[in-house]
Amino acid sequence: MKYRNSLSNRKLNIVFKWEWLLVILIIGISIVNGRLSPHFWSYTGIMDSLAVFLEKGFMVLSMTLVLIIGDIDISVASIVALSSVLMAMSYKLGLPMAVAILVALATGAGCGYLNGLLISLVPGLSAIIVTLAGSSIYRGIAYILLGDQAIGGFPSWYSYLAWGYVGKTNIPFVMVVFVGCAIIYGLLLHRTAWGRKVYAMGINPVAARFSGVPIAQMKQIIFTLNGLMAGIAAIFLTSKLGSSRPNIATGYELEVIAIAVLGGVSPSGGKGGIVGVCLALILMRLLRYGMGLVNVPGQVMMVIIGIVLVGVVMLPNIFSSRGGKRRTKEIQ
Amino acid sequence: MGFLEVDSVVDREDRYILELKGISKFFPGLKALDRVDFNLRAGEIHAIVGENGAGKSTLIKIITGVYQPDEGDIFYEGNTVIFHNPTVANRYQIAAVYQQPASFPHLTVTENIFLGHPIIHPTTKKLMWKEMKEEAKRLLRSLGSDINPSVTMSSLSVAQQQIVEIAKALSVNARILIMDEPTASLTRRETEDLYNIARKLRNDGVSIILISHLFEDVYEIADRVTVLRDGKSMGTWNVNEIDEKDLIKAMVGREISQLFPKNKVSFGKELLRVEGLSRLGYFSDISFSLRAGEIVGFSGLVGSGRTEVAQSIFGIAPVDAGKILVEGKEVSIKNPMEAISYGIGYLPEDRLEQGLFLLLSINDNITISIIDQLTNRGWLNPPREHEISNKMLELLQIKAPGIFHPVSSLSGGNQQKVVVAKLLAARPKILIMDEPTKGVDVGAKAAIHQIMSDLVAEGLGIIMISSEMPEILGMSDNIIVMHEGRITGVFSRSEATQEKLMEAAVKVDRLTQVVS
Amino acid sequence: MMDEPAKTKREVTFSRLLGFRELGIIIFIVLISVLIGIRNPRFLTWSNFHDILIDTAALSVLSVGMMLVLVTGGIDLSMESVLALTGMVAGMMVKQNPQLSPLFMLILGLLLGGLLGSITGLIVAKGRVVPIIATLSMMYIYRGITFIISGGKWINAYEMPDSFKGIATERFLGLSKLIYIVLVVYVVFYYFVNYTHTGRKIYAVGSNVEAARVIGINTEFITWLVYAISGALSGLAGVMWVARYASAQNDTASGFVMTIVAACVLGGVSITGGVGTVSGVLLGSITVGIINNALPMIRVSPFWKMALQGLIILVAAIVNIAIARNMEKSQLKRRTI
Amino acid sequence: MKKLITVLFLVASMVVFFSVSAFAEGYTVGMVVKNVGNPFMDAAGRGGEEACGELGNSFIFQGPATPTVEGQIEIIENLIAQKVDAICITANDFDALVPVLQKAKGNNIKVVSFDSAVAPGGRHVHVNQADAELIGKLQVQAIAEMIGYEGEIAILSAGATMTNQNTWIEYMKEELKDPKYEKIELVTIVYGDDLRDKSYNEAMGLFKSYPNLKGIISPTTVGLSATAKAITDAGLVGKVKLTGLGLPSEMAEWVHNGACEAFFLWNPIDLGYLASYVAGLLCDGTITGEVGEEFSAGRMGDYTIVEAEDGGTEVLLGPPFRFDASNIDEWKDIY
Repeated sequence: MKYRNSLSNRKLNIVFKWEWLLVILIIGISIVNGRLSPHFWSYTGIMDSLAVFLEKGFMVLSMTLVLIIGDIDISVASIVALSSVLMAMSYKLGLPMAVAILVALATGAGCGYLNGLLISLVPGLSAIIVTLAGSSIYRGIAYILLGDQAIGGFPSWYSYLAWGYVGKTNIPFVMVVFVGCAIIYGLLLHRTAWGRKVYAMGINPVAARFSGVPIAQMKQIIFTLNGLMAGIAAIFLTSKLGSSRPNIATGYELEVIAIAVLGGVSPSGGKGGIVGVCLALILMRLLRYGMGLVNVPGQVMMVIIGIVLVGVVMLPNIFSSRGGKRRTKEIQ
Repeated sequence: MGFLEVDSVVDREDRYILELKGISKFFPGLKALDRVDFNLRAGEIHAIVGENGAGKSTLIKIITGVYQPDEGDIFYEGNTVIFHNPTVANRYQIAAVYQQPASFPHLTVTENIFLGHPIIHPTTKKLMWKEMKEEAKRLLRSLGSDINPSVTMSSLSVAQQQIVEIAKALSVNARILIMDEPTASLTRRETEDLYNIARKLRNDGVSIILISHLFEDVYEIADRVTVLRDGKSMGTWNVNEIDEKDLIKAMVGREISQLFPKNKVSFGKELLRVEGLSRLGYFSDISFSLRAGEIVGFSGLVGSGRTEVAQSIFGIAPVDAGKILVEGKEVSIKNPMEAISYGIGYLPEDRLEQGLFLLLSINDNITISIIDQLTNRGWLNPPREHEISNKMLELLQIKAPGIFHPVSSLSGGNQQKVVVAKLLAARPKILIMDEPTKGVDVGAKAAIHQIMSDLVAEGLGIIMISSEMPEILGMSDNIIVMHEGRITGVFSRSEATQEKLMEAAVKVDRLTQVVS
Repeated sequence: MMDEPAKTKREVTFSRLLGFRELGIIIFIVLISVLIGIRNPRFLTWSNFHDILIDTAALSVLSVGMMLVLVTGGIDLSMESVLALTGMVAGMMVKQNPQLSPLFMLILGLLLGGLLGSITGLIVAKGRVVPIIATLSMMYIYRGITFIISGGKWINAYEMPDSFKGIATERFLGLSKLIYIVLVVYVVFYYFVNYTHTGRKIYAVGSNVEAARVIGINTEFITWLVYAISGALSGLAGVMWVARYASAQNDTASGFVMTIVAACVLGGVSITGGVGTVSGVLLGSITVGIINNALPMIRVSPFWKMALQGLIILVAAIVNIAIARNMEKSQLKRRTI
Repeated sequence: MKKLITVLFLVASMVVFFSVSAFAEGYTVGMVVKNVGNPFMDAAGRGGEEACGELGNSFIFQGPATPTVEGQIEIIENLIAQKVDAICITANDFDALVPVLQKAKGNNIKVVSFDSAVAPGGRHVHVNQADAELIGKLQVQAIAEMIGYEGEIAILSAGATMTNQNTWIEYMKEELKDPKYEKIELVTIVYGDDLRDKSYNEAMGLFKSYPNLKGIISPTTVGLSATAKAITDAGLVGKVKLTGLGLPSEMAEWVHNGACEAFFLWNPIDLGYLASYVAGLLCDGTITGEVGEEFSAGRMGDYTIVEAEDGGTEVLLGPPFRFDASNIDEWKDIY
């Protein structure tokens, strides 16, 4: 990537190396998985297992932007639930499925817009509080609307979204959509002026404002995008489940944030990229898939994922020298 | 503060309270200090001068125990000592007052003074707030200030915070007090007060290390001066034995021809007109105009509303009343983006906080304000960006290995220049420069003044906010003085004198007013 | 900031503002109590108030720990898992050794929780992992360990001795013992935060890390300490929790951490660090307790509860900011001459 | 590079440590429960393992860490990749597992649901612990007896979205229409989400909102024991009666102190045994899951596949078992 070169500096170099670290980890885990389970090296198996994870992938893409500008959004899982419920309800009310899908997208974007509006409109109201409250409110609305009901019975083509394959190949349809989204996000973040501003905001929001970066507007867009991606996730998740309920996607928000951080995105802002988070997505999935194939219990899996997460994030800190850190300060 | 035993004059000449011999400090890829010698007598004010990046801060951090030297020895009253950490240095009664008050904004004045060394009940280990508050009050009063010790630090002005910092230093019965650019954010009047405090402390036997860019400071109060250049010590002189010219030569290794190279330029059309601008609580009824080729200087105390006016024109803070006209057309500027689109550029006072993206490359910093114009329908267009960045690098003579290096790898002066480069890259017609040479060494200062002169010659208009009287007098065509949010004086270049400006700036001095 | 030092008469604006902030939440509590009392008079009885205090006991202990972490600018998501793990260990121990004294179990909870919190603290302070990720990982890990050591089994009421369950059920001078535990915790931490050097250092680190380092504060130690304390208090709360519900499960208190954060936010603690008082957190916890207690009593549809709770947090946060803004504005008005 | 090797080594050793190979003769049956670390589910797993052992099949026991349908889907995908022969599942959602289970069926995997059913399209046969109508009826009868056929009662359920809970509650309402219960009034239904603190709070809320409350039915294990604890703590033992569905191990204490005189449950070990046995029989072709097929299930005796209310087919385990002071001590250490 050419842009990487223009960003060449010590800290971003680490990010670059980080991606190689992830690649090596992915290879390592694949080898270990292959030795442990005879079922691992199966093309369909790996493809399907990746596909099963991808609705989180959509959310990771936009969460990356949110984290890069130094914010956080813990309401995404609830937005998924609300989008799904509204989509199902509008289908049940007689709207065509295609329109219902648009309803899901609009709901997601609308919730995200609301988050962004509150955060940028009320200075001092931090993203964590707004989205913490939002996570209760959005799922709460889903409960108010649907109560203890579930809505299913979607048209049969709708299940193709999550379960179908492209043509006669073994490539899941959802994966094609995801790769498309990932490329769009990659270009947006790394190849456009807008993406440059995203990084600038994360590195120094005050200087960004003084440099004419429209902070409020950018936040608005990024949170809306995050909601929109939750809407997309809702469409695929609902298709996967074949029905909608207010309690779907519970706990997704922390997993999504964890994957983004594993991909080299710093929750304090300014660092990370799309390639990294995509690799982290694959890494996390293969880790879980491998453990699943040898039937590691769910709770034990959590322990291992926790260890890997904290271990991988801690590694560069342990090995990076203290002096280097001080030097940056000194020169300032 | 009379902790010093009575010494004979001869003893004072020979015995140093603090002596550094052959101190070196290395950082990865950088030799910050190279076998520096430095000594400090009891009861003297010893100035350390040098360009940015000369190693002054590093030296201070070694004396205060923040860093440990890689080579060399430190003697305290003739005995070798090792300052492992700031606490050890504190034990030797060494205290520092930094340029940017290193305070705790959320905590009270009392806590800021005593947090490092609280008064603790000997048996219960309970913090004795009442006693600390009393002591804080006493210390502040001894400095001629009646700041309420129970208010939070964030509610004080910069000058007041500085006084709290000095009180903090006094509270440890400091025998060595380090003042890092103490007058940089102060107005003339506040500076005077500070000088008096410093002299008083010296007479009480405290040794003061003064770091400053301003020769005024050095010649006004220092006894001796040590010059650092590129991490090396260039020597120590008694202040009355070295003149300004030689001092500059020692600092920069060359002679600086002219400090305020202001050429006479004929004014063109009116670029900016401000009428009755007001912002609740900050300034009211501000009117002035700026023509092409003109430098309008804004003088006044820190906190008199100069910066706020500038920021409101730049769209950072909203105004409650008034009109802004750019080239005769009334405009409404709601954010910096719009200001930039009207051709207004703003050089913020706090360059690091408000102007720079340390982790981004020089190129990315320079082009960030105009990145939208450099794209190919939104897509980045690296060759065009690089062309502009390289041009700026050349124009401002920024010393950098290349445009792809991060700004954090540059020296302070060059970082400042990058902010200017960012500003100029946007090709503004109206430039607002807030303390353009604050914290800049003489060499860079002259360069910046030269650039300003060149810019107005090209037909730009510049609004310059400065607390430095010679700069205001030397560079401005017209001078506006503000006091407590209002314009209290307008002077042309010919009629302005230091006395007139001062009179307008200090109607009622409220240096130590309490905010409540 | 400081509760105590700022309490003299003739106070200055900022501390008055803080006093006002806590007054704000008190008014909120009174208002909501009266409104609920109108719909169900039993809400305003002493016995119900006592119940609310008992219900809030574990939460208020946890909030103090969370507050200290938030004051340093961090967050501790692992508290709920430490609670579960400690509770499980305590449950297993009293099952094996019913003769163990309840006091010993509480101390054991503190120590074990403190140990678990120390590990998290080390990862944050020494490993320099961002708090949200470090504590998220530890949340997974401790929850998993709870499962592994218990083998997925629960500890049930009949397996616990009465003395242990008595921690929650027995009363002393008409008040539940749990309330005394909370009182002790609050008195200790009120003193710790306001009158000990270490306590104030926590605020210094949260207010300005660099400055704290310059005046010789061991910032790594302080960072480690707040996680160790939040762990210890989670451990204590774990024992209280298991005794109260007479059951130790591996999903005990799952998802509870958001409630703790909410209590802190309601109590005026700033997520960005430096700001938070012990008394504010207590009020915040009680507010959460009242909301939880009141919603079932006024027969709100269960489907509305979640949205209402979210709305209350949001409104409280906005009101807090609005009050601060208003004060600032009146201050500015006074300044203009 | 050194750090990478360390990481790889760590990961490898962890995976090796936790891997349990399940290679054996016969078929492989995977049991997917609502979540691991739940005693009821563990007991079902024990039964399932027993049946597989008898039939010479190998047995995999799996469940997500938290009871979510997403976690179950992931596990089912993994089981498909492992090419198991049958899946026994107790579903976290009636509908949402259908697509993935259809994929499993497409891979020639037999699907048996038990305890909590999946929709007919996603299964071959359901092993029903007890007739839903009977479960509802028994609980209403029990509470009516306890309170003397007169007064206010309430229901404390688990999640508002749980199908089996809601079905039982519907049948309870149905049963209450009988004239002999005319003096009994069902005042409210509240939800404790199977969280102990929340269920406890809800129970306490009930006592305060309804001072004349005479009885509570809680058809969920966590809810039942939390309510019993709440009754005890509020000093209402004997004043507010309680029944429902619960685990003997959890309820022993409360049966002894009188907070809950009697409650119901089926034997989860038997349930898991039967489900796993049926799965084995489906694999070897003894049965296909059609209505009317008869088979013998080891120690459990003979069963017939019948039509289920939801349109699919099911096997009925038998009536729920009543636990009270007379028999609780026999069972409290078993499950």
